Amino acid sequence: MSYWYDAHLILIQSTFVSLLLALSIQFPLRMGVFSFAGIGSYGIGAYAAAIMTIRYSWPAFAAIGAGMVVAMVAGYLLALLVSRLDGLYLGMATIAFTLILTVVAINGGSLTGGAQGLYGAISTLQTGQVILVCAVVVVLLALSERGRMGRRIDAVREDPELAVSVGIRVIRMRRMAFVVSGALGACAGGMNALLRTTVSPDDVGFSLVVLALTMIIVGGSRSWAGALIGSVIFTWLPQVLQAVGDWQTVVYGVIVALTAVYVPSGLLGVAQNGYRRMRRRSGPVAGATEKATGSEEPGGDSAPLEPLSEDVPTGGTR
Amino acid sequence: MLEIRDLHVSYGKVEAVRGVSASAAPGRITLVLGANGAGKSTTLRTVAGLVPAVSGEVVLDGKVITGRPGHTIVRDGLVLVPEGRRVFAPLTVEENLLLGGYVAPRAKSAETLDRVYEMFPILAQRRRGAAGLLSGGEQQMLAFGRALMSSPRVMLMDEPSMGLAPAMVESVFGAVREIADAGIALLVVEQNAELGLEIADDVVVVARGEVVFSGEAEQARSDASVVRAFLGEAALSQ
Amino acid sequence: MAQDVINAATLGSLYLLFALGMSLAWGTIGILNFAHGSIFMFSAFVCHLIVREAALPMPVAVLIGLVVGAVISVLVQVLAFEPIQRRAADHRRAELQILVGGIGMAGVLLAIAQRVTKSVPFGFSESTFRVHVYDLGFVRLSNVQIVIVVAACLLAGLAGWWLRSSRSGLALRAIGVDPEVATMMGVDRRKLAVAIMAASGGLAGVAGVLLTYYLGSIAAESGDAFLLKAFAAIVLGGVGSVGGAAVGAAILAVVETIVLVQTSGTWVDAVSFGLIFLMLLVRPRGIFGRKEVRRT
Amino acid sequence: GGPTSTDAGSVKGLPSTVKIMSIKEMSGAVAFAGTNATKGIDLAVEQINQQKFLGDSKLEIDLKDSAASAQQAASLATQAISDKSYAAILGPASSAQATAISPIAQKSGLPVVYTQAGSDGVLVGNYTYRVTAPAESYYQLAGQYLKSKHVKTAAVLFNSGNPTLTQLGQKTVPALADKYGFKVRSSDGVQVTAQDFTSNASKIAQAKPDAVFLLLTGPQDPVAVTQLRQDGYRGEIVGMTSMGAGNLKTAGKTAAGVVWPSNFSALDTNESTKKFVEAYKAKYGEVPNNYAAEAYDAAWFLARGIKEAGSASRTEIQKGLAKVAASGFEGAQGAMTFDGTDVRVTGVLAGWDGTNETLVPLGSS
Amino acid sequence: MNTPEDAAPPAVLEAQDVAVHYGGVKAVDGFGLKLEAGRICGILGPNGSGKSTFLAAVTRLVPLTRGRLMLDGEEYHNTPAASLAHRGVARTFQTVRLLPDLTVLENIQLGADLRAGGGGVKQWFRRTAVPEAVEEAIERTGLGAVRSARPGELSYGMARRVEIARALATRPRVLLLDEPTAGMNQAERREVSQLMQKLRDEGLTQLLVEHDVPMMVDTCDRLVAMKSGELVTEGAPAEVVRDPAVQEAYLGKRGRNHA
Ligand SMILES: Nc1ncnc2c1ncn2[C@@H]1O[C@H](COP(=O)(O)OP(=O)(O)OP(=O)(O)O)[C@@H](O)[C@H]1O
Ligand SMILES: Nc1ncnc2c1ncn2[C@@H]1O[C@H](COP(=O)(O)OP(=O)(O)OP(=O)(O)O)[C@@H](O)[C@H]1O
Ligand SMILES: [Mg+2]
Ligand SMILES: [Mg+2]
Repeated sequence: MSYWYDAHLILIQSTFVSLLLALSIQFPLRMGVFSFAGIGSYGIGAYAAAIMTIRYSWPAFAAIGAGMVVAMVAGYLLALLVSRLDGLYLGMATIAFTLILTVVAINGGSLTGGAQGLYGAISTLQTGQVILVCAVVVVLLALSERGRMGRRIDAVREDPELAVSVGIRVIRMRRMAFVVSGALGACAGGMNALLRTTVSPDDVGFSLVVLALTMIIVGGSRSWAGALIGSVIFTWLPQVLQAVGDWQTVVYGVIVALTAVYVPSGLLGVAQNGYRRMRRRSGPVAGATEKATGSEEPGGDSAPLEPLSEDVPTGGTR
Repeated sequence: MLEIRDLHVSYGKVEAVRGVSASAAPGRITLVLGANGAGKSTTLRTVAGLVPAVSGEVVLDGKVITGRPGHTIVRDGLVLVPEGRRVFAPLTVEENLLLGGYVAPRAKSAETLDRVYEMFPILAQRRRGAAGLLSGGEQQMLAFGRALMSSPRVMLMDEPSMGLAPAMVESVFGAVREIADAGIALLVVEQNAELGLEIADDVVVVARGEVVFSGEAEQARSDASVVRAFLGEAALSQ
Repeated sequence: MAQDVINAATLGSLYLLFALGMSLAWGTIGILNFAHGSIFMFSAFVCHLIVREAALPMPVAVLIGLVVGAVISVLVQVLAFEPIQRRAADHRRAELQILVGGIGMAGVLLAIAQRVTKSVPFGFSESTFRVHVYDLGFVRLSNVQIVIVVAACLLAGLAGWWLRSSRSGLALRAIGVDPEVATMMGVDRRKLAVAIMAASGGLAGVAGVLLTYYLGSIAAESGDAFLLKAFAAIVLGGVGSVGGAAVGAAILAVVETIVLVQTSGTWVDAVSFGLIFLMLLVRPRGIFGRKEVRRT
Repeated sequence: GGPTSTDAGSVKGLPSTVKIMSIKEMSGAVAFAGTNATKGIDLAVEQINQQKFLGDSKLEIDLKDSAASAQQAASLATQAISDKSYAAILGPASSAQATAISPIAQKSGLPVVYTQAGSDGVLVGNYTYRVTAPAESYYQLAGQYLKSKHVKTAAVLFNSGNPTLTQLGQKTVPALADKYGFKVRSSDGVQVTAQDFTSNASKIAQAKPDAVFLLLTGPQDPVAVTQLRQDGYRGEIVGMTSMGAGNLKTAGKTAAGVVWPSNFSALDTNESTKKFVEAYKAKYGEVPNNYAAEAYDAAWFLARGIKEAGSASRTEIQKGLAKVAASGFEGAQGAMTFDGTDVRVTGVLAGWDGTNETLVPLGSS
Repeated sequence: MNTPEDAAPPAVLEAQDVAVHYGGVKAVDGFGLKLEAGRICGILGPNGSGKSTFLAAVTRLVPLTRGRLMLDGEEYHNTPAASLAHRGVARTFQTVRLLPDLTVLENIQLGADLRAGGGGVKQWFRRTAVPEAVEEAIERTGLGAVRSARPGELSYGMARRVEIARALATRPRVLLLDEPTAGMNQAERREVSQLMQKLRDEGLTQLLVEHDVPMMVDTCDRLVAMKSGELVTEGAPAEVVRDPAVQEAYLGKRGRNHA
């Protein structure tokens, strides 16, 4: 176990970093905000943490925190700017934001180390600490998926106008999405920079946008668990695919395409369906809560020609 | 002209239609009544080829059309005005209408377009505007006009009066009658039974996926159970 | 200066040729095909393999590119996008899944080309076509440049006319809005979707082959860089408008050329993406994009 | 070639096999570097084992594909570190991957020998070695060549996203200009992924400098050369090693006359180079390129270090490598000396004659 | 205007000279009305006369071209729409707008969430909305049996009731209903009408947009007729329906018989 742990330490660390990164895209997406600014924040966090560590020898959490603060402020300002954008237009604007940051990093001179990036960011950040942070984040996000907050987030995504009419301050929620996404992205970036001790402009770019998106769509876009599934798969897949030798990139593509096509609700959805089916099979008591709500009987048991017998859930999807 | 014979339709395990038979003949209006979820819309959608039938058949001009892909059925002269309008929101009013005439020859389509504009002047006014910006009632007119554009011989209408102001309902129903008189067979689903019965020739009442009454409109108007169910107690006491 | 104008026109035409196919599929049936860049590259790659065996003239090579692009694109549609659209619960999820499905398909094509070429650039040096540069004194202009600009204008015009004025163009846009009602109106949506994807892929193939002639060679990774540029051009112009794609491509090309000529060039992406960003702030649906139709 | 003197018999303290992990980019955009390097390594290992260079113990290579991802490379390195049966690592070619491996390897004391990986951050201590000399260390060959051509003015076009190329363009070439008496008139960066150099080419062609430095990546090279020539530029074109490895093939005749300083050329008349080239041709039926030569040297360097150490222990191997580095050795790249843990070679000036790579003799004009 | 014995109650919500123009389209053009406390006011008007747009303007979902909006005598035409909900104005939409992935219960809870607390961070994670408000709304609208169904499984009439229940769960003082009974049959309509009257008796101020004239006459205390974005006439239901201008523009032949 410990041998396995040591040998796969990097992948374990990367899984958690990817999880935070995926969440930084997923969180806004849950509110219907198609923002890739989280990737830019990843860059901000990575550079800020590296600079603070190398130049000023800040302790790990202070360095990461500094990046998070910068990214949150940047996220808030960005949210103010792009308040009128939505859908893929917003996606494009935030990709532009990310790419501009990359160019800035390349041209940042000695501060960012130019094309070469920064190295030697040696800190005391431990894997356990990374996991702890992820656990806290996941708990908070899991809470935001349930109850009041969960419903409100759903409303903002599905029908912002309706959301407004029940008193949800949609604009404020959207801004919050940018800020949270910035914090998560920067946290991921900062941790990665300190764990790897380096950061370079290569680390942040369109390919990372593509990777993060793939993770959450294949895993499941509505829940943190989906992001977790996605980050586990796409961190470990290259390792597993060593077995197929130099076909690995081909197989990787095939797997991504297949899951996108045949697993519409993400792997999380598949898992949930399987679980439900299992529970249903495991006995009538457990299955009782799942009882159908009457939609299976058109017209219910009301007498004919008495159309509106009370409370019978009859169909008709409009 | 149109014959629906013992149609059965299911959505997964849900049996929405369980043996509906009805027919529509040129120049006649067949009114379909029934409670929410009785299977009226499902019947119409199945006839139009949008939902597969489990069993039973639909015969149009002696040809069985069940199982044929939806887009081929319009070419045979059968068109559906869908429930809830479903106009193409981002397209202009005129584009919506032209699309209705997708299967008609161009010249014919231009001619019908003028007729539709004449029937609904507001549509002519808004021809270059996006259909999605029309008011609910205006959209209903557009959906109606769009269906007319294909110069159908059989027309299915799913709740054409929904959301229309009384005057407009009257003119739409007037138009429906006119269309029928021009020799088109009409099958109309309507919640507004009182009005529907006024223009209908035949009536089919559906409950829980089954036909519970079928006959001439006159007969339906006097059938107490139909009246109670669809016109309200007040009508009965009148 | 005159030379810069020619250069910008060529670059803009290249972007447009590439973006056109993507814009067609996206603006009509709502498929944002992230495999477009790979189809573009792969058509040129297959063409390269064929030209290596038989010295073909340019028109034949372009034709091969067109056919290969169309075939791959149709395959992607039938194998990936169509099943996604059929199964997806709602429109928005389908959109994202199509994006990722495209990414996967792109990965496969890229990996195959990389495997075969080992990422060494490939070209059509065996083709009978020779690049000829005309020196007009104040500008230098090559025959490929002329072909590219003419092809871009012609094809864009054709595509624009198709979508605006033909019945099938109208039907395609309707499919993008509500496929079911379109079917009700007599539109065979599967056939039309395959047709538009074939057209889109064909355009990618033509663009790939012409680009390879123009640059002399491309590498397996070349498609990806264009993908982002094309996406940017379409969004800048406004989705669903061929004219928008053309204007977007032109703006991008002009800006890049100016930055390259006036500065040391390391800021090109920052300036062009910065511009896109600003443009979107001013016009949130692109330059020619229509406002979303929404009512209370 | 192999070492000049081999003591037969067993080298004391070595196990029957010494296992090395070779982390290379075998798929993805830089697969060409990985596959060629692997060929060079395979040849070296074959020779080492046949010659019984390590006595009865055999060198065994465990090839891993890092698939162009730094994370994957680093992960493989940690696996090598935890699995004590690995004695050392032959590292990947990309700087991004190398900088991810170096700090971990250095910290846990596992020797790594890199090829390529030109970035500064790669060599972080005494456990990290590199047997590809930085281009700037032999780039003066370009200066000498240009001087012999009486070049007075030059333009630079470099890939601003690549550290090595940026360094060459922004530091090495200007220094060269001072030393060899020409002026750098313009210096332009292009993006990492740039594909079309029309604007840059027109700009340069109009300025008509005597020479142009094209410091670009392999796929960019033929395009930039072709476009420069098509825009009527007739002067000298100087590149760097990315011009080699068949990358100019698609440019064909248009690229004739392009030269580049290289750490390796198969045409080099150097004895040890010739031996390597012959053995390589015999094994693979093709001419080796620089990736193969460097990796071949890397493997031999490691073998020498192990022999010097007389032990498969990582710390001993490190000491052995240090000793070998201190004295230098003859390899596929000719005479190699070390500056710390970084190799230095004399280099050659390679050129393209329209169909083949050639050796450009210096001093003739 | 009303029956002489009660002096006109104070206006809870008032709109004056409201105009909403879209380019050349004058959807609403100088329309206004007063909602008196505890009364039901109805708007009649032909299709496209601007009723829904007016409702959208009053609830701040579309920007005003001109006009004044007042709640309890206080102007609110510059405040964001969400704060209006917090001040007790709830509405339903002409097309059913339910969240498809939530159950009926959750859809209704979404309304009650409004009253579950302020905007503080702690409140985000509160598990339940005001349960009494939800239960009450469910009971009122008779949705008990379908509480765990999803909107896709509901009949149209049921779905409309969920809309109403969601609005009620916000515990509003003012309720605006846009064609709540479209697509329902007579019996269902009657029930909605009865519910509205009961709510009125409990003091809820309501605005109703409907095309069903008999129901409007039965339900409303006052009617306002609108055409082309402008006011035609207002007053007691019976009078308004008899107004020749209204009959001409709106009712048609049959409608006149009703009046
Ligand atoms: N897409 C669907 N999936 C599952 N069940 C459905 C679907 N559409 C309709 N149903 C069910 O089929 C039955 C009949 O529905 P249909 O829409 O035909 O009724 P209707 O008579 O048109 O009712 P309404 O008056 O509400 O329009 C209902 O019980 C409904 O729940
Ligand atoms: N966003 C918009 N852009 C352009 N025109 C609009 C917009 N919204 C509404 N309109 C137009 O304004 C007019 C009023 O529309 P509204 O929906 O308010 O009418 P309504 O009285 O509710 O009609 P109905 O009874 O049919 O629902 C209509 O002609 C409509 O087309
Ligand atoms: Mg129905
Ligand atoms: Mg309305």
